[in-house]
Amino acid sequence: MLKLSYFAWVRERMGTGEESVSLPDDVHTVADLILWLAARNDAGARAFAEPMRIRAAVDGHMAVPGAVVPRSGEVALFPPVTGG
Amino acid sequence: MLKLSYFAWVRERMGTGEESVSLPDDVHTVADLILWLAARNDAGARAFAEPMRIRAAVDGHMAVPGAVVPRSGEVALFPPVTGG
Amino acid sequence: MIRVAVRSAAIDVAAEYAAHDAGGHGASASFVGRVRGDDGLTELFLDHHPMLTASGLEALAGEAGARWSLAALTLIHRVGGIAPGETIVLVLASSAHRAEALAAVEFLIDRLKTDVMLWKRETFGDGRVVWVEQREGDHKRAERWG
Amino acid sequence: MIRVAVRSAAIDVAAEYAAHDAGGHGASASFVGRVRGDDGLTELFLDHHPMLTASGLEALAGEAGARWSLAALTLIHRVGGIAPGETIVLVLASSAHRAEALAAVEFLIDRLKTDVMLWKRETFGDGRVVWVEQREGDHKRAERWG
Repeated sequence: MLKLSYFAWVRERMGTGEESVSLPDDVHTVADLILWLAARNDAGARAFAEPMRIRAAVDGHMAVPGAVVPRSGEVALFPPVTGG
Repeated sequence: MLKLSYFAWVRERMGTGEESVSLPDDVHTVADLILWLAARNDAGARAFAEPMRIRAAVDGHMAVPGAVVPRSGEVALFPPVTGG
Repeated sequence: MIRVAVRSAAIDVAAEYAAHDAGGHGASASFVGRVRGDDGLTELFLDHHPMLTASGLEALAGEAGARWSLAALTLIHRVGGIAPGETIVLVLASSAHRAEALAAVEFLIDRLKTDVMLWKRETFGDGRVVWVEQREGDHKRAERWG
Repeated sequence: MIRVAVRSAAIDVAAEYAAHDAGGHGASASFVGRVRGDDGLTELFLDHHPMLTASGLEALAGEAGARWSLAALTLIHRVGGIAPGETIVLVLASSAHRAEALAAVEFLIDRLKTDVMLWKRETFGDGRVVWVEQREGDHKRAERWG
């Protein structure tokens, strides 16, 4: 199981701050994960309608769209940060 | 009578922070005043041995060496400031 | 001593100043940012990532410590809901030399605006609730530091 | 509100901060300078001119207020004998915008080093008593402000 956590308006649109998911076999990268979440349900469609506006951190480190998503661990998905 | 006030090492060398003096008729400018003080006594000789190192304020305003010294009022004499 | 904190409790500037000051250093520079209530803002909410936000602040503090010779550095950022007038961030740097303390504070506050994992949501008196978008000006200031 | 003071009594930074803060502005930057005790210094004495020192500080504060949009400015300088570790100067500027508060503080502390009518005398543990000479570096920093 992979833990997903959401922040800011991604959290709001998903209606939850975190969840655990089993990834389909064809989800390999962060970009794949975002497309899968966008297609999965209405909340995902709202949160991930614009993949270019989504940033990701895998196991606590910032990850590019092409980064490989682990089968277990944590992926955080969020908009660009707006600072302190 | 003219009030003279001294600061920093000028004060120390003069042995006083202020005094009142009657200026001789031939003392017209700040530069004249400094030369007169340097010639007046030992303390003055020590304090004003290097006129280039002395700055002056006349009645609360910085004054150049050629500025006219009033017959009454206040002249402050001091080294370059060393800031806060 | 570097001290970094991310917290939802109010920031007591005087207490933090006293805690920081214990050593007695030549120069201390500080920056305190407060929530502004103009434009009818009634609450600023800062969402944060429990791990990434703190580690980002620590990395930033470490970078300041590497760039300048600092005797002490305090960096405290508030998260969660914050009312207008309340303190959102405190940066406090001490050094033997004033230029280093001042530069470190300016660097930290500029980079905090762009680098740290925080997301701002503004609530207004008229009912609007808006997630803040990234600001170009903040990036320009932060980029000065290379 | 601009508040300027020249005094021989100790500077209570927390109290001055609280007095300054009353308005609740967006950003406050500060600088606190303390007497350094390295090199065996046992006392710093600051001679001042009762009228010129205060009017110089006021002019400097006024210039900062004209250059930047400041909501409040506090500028307090100590004079007389000061022990190592004690606060000699406090600069505190508040503005709606952080860049203005930071720039005002940096400007004021740089210009304080060159413009204000103060004379420093250092006393050391080995008995030496020295009037400080003007420093070239201070002038270079102050000249940046044109």
